[in-house]
Amino acid sequence: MSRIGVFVCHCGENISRTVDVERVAAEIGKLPGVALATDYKYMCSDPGQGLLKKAIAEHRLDGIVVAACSPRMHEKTFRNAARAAGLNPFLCEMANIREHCSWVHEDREEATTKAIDIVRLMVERVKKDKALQPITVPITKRALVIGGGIAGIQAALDIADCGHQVLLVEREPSIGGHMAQLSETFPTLDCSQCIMTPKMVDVANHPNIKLHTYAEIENVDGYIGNFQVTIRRKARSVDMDKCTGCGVCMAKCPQKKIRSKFDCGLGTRPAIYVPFPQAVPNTPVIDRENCTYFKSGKCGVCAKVCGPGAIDYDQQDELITEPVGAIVVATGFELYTINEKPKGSSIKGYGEFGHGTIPDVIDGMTFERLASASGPTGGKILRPSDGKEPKQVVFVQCVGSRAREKGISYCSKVCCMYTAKHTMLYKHKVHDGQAYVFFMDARTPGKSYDEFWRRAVEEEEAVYIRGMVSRLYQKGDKIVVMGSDVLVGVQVEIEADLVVLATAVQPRQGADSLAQKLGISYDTYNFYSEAHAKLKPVECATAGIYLAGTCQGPKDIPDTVSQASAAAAKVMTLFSRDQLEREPIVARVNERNCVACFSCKKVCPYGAVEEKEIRDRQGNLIRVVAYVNPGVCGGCGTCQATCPSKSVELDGYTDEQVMAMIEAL
Amino acid sequence: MPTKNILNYSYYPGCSLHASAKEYDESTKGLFKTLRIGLKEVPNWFCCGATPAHNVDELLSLSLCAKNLSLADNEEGDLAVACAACFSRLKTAQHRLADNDVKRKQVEVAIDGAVPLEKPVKHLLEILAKDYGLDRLADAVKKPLNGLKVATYYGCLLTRPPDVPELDCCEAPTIMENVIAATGAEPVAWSHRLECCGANFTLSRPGVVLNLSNAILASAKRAGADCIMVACPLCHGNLDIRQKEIEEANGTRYGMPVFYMTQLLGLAVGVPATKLGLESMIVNPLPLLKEKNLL
Amino acid sequence: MKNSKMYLSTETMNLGFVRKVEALSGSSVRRCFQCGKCSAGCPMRTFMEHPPNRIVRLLQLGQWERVLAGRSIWYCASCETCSSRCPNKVDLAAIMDALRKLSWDANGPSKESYVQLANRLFIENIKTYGRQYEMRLAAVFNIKSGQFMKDFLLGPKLLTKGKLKVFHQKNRNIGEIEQIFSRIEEMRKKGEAP
Amino acid sequence: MHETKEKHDFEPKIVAFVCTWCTYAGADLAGTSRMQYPANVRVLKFPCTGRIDPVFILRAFQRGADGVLVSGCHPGDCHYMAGNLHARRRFAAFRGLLDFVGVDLARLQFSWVSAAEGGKWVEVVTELTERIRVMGPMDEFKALETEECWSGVLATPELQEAYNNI
Ligand SMILES: Cc1cc2nc3c(=O)[nH]c(=O)nc-3n(C[C@H](O)[C@H](O)[C@H](O)COP(=O)(O)OP(=O)(O)OC[C@H]3O[C@@H](n4cnc5c(N)ncnc54)[C@H](O)[C@@H]3O)c2cc1C
Ligand SMILES: Cc1cc2nc3c(=O)[nH]c(=O)nc-3n(C[C@H](O)[C@H](O)[C@H](O)COP(=O)(O)OP(=O)(O)OC[C@H]3O[C@@H](n4cnc5c(N)ncnc54)[C@H](O)[C@@H]3O)c2cc1C
Ligand code: SF4
Ligand code: SF4
Ligand code: SF4
Ligand code: SF4
Ligand code: SF4
Ligand code: SF4
Ligand code: SF4
Ligand code: SF4
Repeated sequence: MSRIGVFVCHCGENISRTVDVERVAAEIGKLPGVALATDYKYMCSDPGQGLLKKAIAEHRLDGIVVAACSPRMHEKTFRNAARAAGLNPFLCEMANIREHCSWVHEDREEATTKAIDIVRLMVERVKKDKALQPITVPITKRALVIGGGIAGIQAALDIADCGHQVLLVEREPSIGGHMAQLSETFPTLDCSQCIMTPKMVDVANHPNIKLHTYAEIENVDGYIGNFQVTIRRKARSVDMDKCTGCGVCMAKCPQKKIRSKFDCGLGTRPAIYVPFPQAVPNTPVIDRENCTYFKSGKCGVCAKVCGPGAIDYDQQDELITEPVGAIVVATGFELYTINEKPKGSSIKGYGEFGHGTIPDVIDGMTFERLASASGPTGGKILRPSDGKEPKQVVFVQCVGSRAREKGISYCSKVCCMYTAKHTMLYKHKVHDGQAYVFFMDARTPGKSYDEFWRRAVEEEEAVYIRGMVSRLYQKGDKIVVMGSDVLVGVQVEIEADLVVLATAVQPRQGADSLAQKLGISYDTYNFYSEAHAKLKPVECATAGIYLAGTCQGPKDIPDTVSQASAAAAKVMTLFSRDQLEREPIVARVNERNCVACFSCKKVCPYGAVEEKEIRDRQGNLIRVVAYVNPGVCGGCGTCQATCPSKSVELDGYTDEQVMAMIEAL
Repeated sequence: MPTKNILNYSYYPGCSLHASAKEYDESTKGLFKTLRIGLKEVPNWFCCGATPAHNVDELLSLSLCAKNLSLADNEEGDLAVACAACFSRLKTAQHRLADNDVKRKQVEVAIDGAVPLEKPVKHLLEILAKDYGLDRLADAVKKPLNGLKVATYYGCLLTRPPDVPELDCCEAPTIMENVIAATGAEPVAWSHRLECCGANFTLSRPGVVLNLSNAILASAKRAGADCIMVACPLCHGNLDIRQKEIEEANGTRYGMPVFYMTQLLGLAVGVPATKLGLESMIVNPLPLLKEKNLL
Repeated sequence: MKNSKMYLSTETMNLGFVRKVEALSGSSVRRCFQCGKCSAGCPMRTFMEHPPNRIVRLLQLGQWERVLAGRSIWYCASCETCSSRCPNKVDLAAIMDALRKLSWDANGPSKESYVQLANRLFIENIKTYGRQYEMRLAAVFNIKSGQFMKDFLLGPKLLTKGKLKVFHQKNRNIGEIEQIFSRIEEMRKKGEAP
Repeated sequence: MHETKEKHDFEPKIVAFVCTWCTYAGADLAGTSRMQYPANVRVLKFPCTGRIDPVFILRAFQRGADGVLVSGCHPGDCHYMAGNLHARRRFAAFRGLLDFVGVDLARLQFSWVSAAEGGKWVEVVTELTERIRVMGPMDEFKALETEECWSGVLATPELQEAYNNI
C-alpha cells in the first residue's frame, strides 16, 4: 500500500476563489493509499516547500502530488524539494488546478468537481510512478570539424583555444575553402588572403588541432559524447613528415598545363602541386590522373629532384578511426555550374547564356580570381579569350537563384553584395571602364551593406539596370547582352567585353551522402537542416552534431564566422561537463518480449533504436532485439505506441501509469 | 533497285507545302524515297489552325489539331510533320490536353471522338537524326557538301517551350547542325538561329517581318555563312521570298540562298537536282551550288 | 488612359478577369516577380506599347482595360521566347493567347485591326476550305484592309514560281470541319466551353 | 455580474490526450489569459502525440468518456521532429477501427493547438463539448467493456487486422 501525500495550494486566492480547496483535500484524503491530504496558501513559498519536506519525513511518504499551478511553472521546484527530503524527484507530480481549472471556470461547484478529478488522476498516476535515476553519458572531450573553409577554421580555433582537442578534416589538399579564393571582401574591401592566411597558419600551428587534409569522412558511429569516426586519408604520394615544402618538385614537373581548379581554370599548375602558394599545409600532392608516372610508368622526375626523398609513389589510402564527442559540419557550398546539369538533378541549365561556350562569359568566382592580386593575372582584369582589358563589363545577378523553373527558388544571399563589390574592384582597376548590373532586387540587409551598394552606384558609377537578361550571344569579339529595363519599360542591348554571372550558391554535391553517414537531416536542396530555424540554428536534431557556415544555407563571411563560433560554443558547453546528464524520460526495450520487427526503429525520429545481438556464452548468436540508446533517445514515446508486442516502454509514461489515470476517470 | 522501306511514316505536310512551300514537299519526298523511308500522306488532313487559331481561339486550335491527330491515328506509323509550325501546334495540343482534363473533354465533344495523346508526332529532323540515324545518313551521302558553310536556322517553334517539342535542348540545340554535318557541310556558329522571324505577321504587318528577318540574315552573313538552312515553310517564306524586300528596306545586300534542309540533304544523297524544287527558290541558289561544285 | 492614375481598390481591380485569364492560359499570373526577362528577349517588344512583363503586372493589379486597350497583345508573335525563359514558369505566350481570345470575344477594344483581320480571314478559310488558301487569304486581306497594292510585286513572282495557286482544292471531307465549328459554337452557347 | 450559466441535462465527460510542448502549453495560456470554457474536459499529458496509443482512446471510451480529443503540435512543429506525423498516420487507420466497433466518429476529435493558441484550445474544447452534449451519452461502447484491449490482447481477427493497419 502506497503512502501518498497530497498538497492543495490556494495560490493566494488564484485557486481558492473558484475551487473549494478544503473540500478537494478532504475528498482526496478519502482515497485509498493517500496518507496525507492538506491545503496551504502558497506552496511554492519557502514555508510551503518546508511543509512538504517535513511531511515526507513525518509521514514516510512514497509519493507526492502538489495540486497547484502548471507543472511548466513549478515542477522543478517541487521535485527539487522532494529530492532534498530524500524522495526520488520522479515520485513527485503536479496536478494543474490553476491554469486548467480555477482560471478557466467560474462555477465554483463545477470547478471543484473538476479539481478533485484532476488530483485523483494524478494520485493514481503517482502510485505507479517509479524512481528514475538521471542518465549520465560520458563525454569524449575531443571535437571533429569537417571542412576547412572559414567556418571550419573558426570553429576549430575556438574549440582548440578553449583547451580541447580538435580534428580538422579537409577534403582538398589545403584548407581555406572559398574564402581563400576571394580577392577583397565586402563590405570593407579588406584583402581576403590577408585576413584568411594568418588564421590558416594558426590552425597549422595550434597544438590542439590535428589537421587531416586530402581526407574524407568514411564512417561515423556512436552518439553524442561518444562518436567513432573513420577518416580516409587519401594517398598524397608525398610523405608529409619528410617534405620540407621546398617546391623543387613542382618547378621541375614536366606536366605543367593542368587547369587549376583554384584559379577557376584561368591558370595552370603542375601534376604535383599545392593548390595555391599560401596553402596549408604547404605539402604538395600528386594528381595521379594527370601525372605521367601514374599514367605510363615513365617520368619520376619529382622523386629524383626531391632532396629529402619525400615522394612516395606507392602510398595507399589510409583509414584511421578516432573517438570524438562532438562534430561540427562545415562543408560549405558550391557554385551553380550553369552549363552543366548535375547528375540526377532537377536543375535546368541556362543555355541562353552560353556559359561554357562563350569564353568571356564567366562566373563570380572566376572574376574574384581575375581581381585577386595573387591570381593568374596578378590582379589585372583581363578577359579570358584574348587577355584584353574589358572596357564594358556586364554583371547579371540571380543566375540560377530565385528561379524556381530552373530548379532553385531560394536567394543566394551573397551575390547582390559581391556583384556590387565586383563593380567597385573593376572600377578601381579599369578607370575608364564601365560596369553594368542587371538585377531584380538589391538585397543588402546587413550592417553597412546598403551603404556599400549605394557607394557602388553613386560614387563608383556602376549602372544598375532593374531587369533581367534574356540572352547572351557572341558578335565578333563582343558579347551582346539582350536585357530589359523594367523601370523604363524598354529593351536594353549592351555590347560587352566581359559578362559576369552571379551564379547560385548551392550545397556540395554529395552533401546528402555525408548527411547519411552522420545521421543528420537535409532539405530538398541538400542544405543541412538545423534543429530549429530560430532557436536552434546551429544544432542538428541529432544530438552532438552542429552546423557552421554555408553547408546549412547561403551565408556571407560575417554570418559564417558567427555561426562557426556559435557552433564552437555549443561544443564547449557540451565539453564543460565530464558527463552528460539528461532527464531519464527515455525508452527501454523489454528484450524478452521483443519480436525484432523493428517497427520502433522505423518510426524513431532520433535514430535511437539499434539492433542488438544477444549471444550465449560461447558467443553464438541467439537472436536480435531492439535496443534504445539512452544517449540518443529524445523521449517522444512514438516507439512505444508503435510496438506491436508492447516491448518498449517510455520511462515516466509507461502504459501502466497512463492506464492508471484512464481507469481513474 | 531499292526494295523495301526501312521505316514507314504517316505524313502531315501542312497547308504551305501544297502551295508556297511546294519545293519542301517535293524535296522531302525525293529525299525520303532515296533513303527508303516511306511516307504516306494522311488522307483528308485539315489545316492545323496555325498561329491565327490559337491566337484567338484555343479551343478551335486544339480541336483542329486533335482532329488531325485522330485522322493520323488511323494510319500506320508515327506521324511525320514537315512544317515547324504544324509540328509545334500538334505537340502543344497533345501536351495541353494531357495536362488538362477539362479542355480535353471539350475537345472530345468538338471532334466527337477521343484524342490520341500518345500518337508519336515527329518532325522530319527527328526522323532523320534519331530514327534513321546520323551514321546511316552519313553513309547515304553520295556527293558530300564539303566546303558549304551553312547557317542552320531553327526559328522559334522547333525547340520551344522547353518541355513540349522534345526534339532537342531548348536553348542550345544541335540537331540541325548534326544533320547537316553528316553531309560534310560545315555548320557555322551564329547568334540568331533561335530568334523569331515574325512569320505570324507576314500578311498583316510585313514591316515586322522586314525588321526581324533582317536581323537573322545579317547574323548569318556576319558568321560567314554561304546559305541558310530551314525546316519550316514560314521561316522560308520570310527569309527567301521577302529577302529582296528586306534588302531594300535596310539598304543592304545579302543574296543568301535559303534552302529547306531536305533540299540540301537530297542534294547530298543524290536526289536529282530537278527533283528538289531548286528553281522555285526566289533567291537563286544555282551560282552558289556551282561555285562549290555541287551541281 | 495610359498614364492616368490607378485608383486601386477591390472594386477597381478586376480579379475575376485575371482568374479567367489564368483558367484559359493554365498559367499563374501571381508568380511573376517582374524580372523583365520576358521583355528582354521578346522580338516584338519594340512594336508594343506595353512590354510583356507589364502586361503581367497590369493583370496582377486587375487592370484589364489597360491590357486590352493596347496593341501589345496583337503584336505578340507567339514565339514562346518569354515562356521558355521565364524563371517562374509564367507561360506568357499562353496568357497572350488568352487575352487575345477575351479581347476577340468582346469584339476587342483594341486598335490593332490588321492582325485581327488576318486572323479572321485565316479562320474563315479553314472553315470554308478545310485548309489554307494562301492566294485568297492575301487577296481578300488586301481588299478588306484597303491596301490594294500591297505585296503587288510579290504576287506575279510567286505565281511564276508555282507558289500561288489560283485554284484551290477543297478538302473533300469539309463537312467534318463544319461540324467541329458548329459543335464548339453549341458548347459555347450552352456555356460549356470558353 | 456573470451571466447565469445554463444548466444542461447532460454534462458529457471529455478526455483530452495532449502533448506537453504545444497543446498543454496552449491550454496553460488559455488559463493565464483567463479565458473561459466548459469544465467537462480532463487533460492527460504526454510527451508527444506519438506516444498516444490508440488503445488509450478505446479504454477512455470504455471508462466513461463521451468524447475524446487528441491534440498536439502542428505538422512540422513537433518538438520531436516527426512524432506527430507518425501519430497522424496511426490515427487515420485507427478511425477505421473505431468505426468498425461502432463508435460515432464525431466523438473523437483530432486537432493541432500550438503553445500560442490559447484561444484555439478554448474553441476546440467548447465545440467538442457542445457537440457531444447534443449527441448525448455514449452508451453503445461501454457494453463492449468486457475486453481488455490495451494489454495487447486482441481477440477477434477483425480487431487484429484493423490494429495491424494502425
Ligand atoms: C564569388 C563570391 C564572392 C564572395 N565574396 C564575399 C565577400 O566579399 N564577403 C563575404 O563576406 N562573403 C563573400 N562570399 C561568401 C563567402 O565565400 C562564404 O560565406 C564563405 O566562403 C563560406 O565559408 P564556408 O566555410 O562555409 O564554406 P567553404 O568556403 O565552401 O568551405 C568549405 C570547406 O569544406 C571542404 N569540404 C567540403 N566537403 C567536404 C567533405 N565532405 N569532407 C571534408 N571537407 C569538405 C571544402 O573543400 C572547403 O574547404 C562570396 C562568395 C562568392 C561565391
Ligand atoms: C515588427 C517586427 C517584427 C519582427 N518579426 C520577426 C520575425 O517574424 N522573425 C524573426 O526572426 N525576427 C523578427 N523580428 C526581429 C526580432 O524581433 C529581433 O531579431 C529580436 O527580437 C532581437 O532580439 P534582441 O535580444 O537582440 O533584442 P531585444 O528584443 O530588443 O532585447 C533587448 C533587451 O535588452 C533590454 N535592455 C536594453 N537596454 C538595456 C540596458 N541598458 N540595460 C539592461 N537591459 C537593457 C531591453 O529592455 C530588452 O529586453 C521582428 C522585429 C520587428 C521590429
Ligand atoms: S505553487 Fe503555483 S499555484 Fe501555488 S502559490 Fe506557487 S505559483 Fe501559485
Ligand atoms: S616533395 Fe620534396 S621537392 Fe617537393 S616540396 Fe616536398 S621536399 Fe620539396
Ligand atoms: S612523376 Fe608525375 S608529378 Fe612527378 S614530375 Fe613526373 S609528371 Fe610530375
Ligand atoms: S543575393 Fe541578390 S543576386 Fe543573389 S540571389 Fe539574392 S537577390 Fe539574387
Ligand atoms: S517494435 Fe517492439 S517488438 Fe518490434 S523491434 Fe521494437 S521493441 Fe522489438
Ligand atoms: S522514445 Fe522516441 S526517441 Fe526514444 S527511442 Fe522511442 S521513438 Fe526514439
Ligand atoms: S520573365 Fe516571367 S517572372 Fe520575369 S517578368 Fe516575365 S513573366 Fe514575370
Ligand atoms: S510569345 Fe509574344 S510576348 Fe512572348 S516573346 Fe514571343 S512575341 Fe514576345
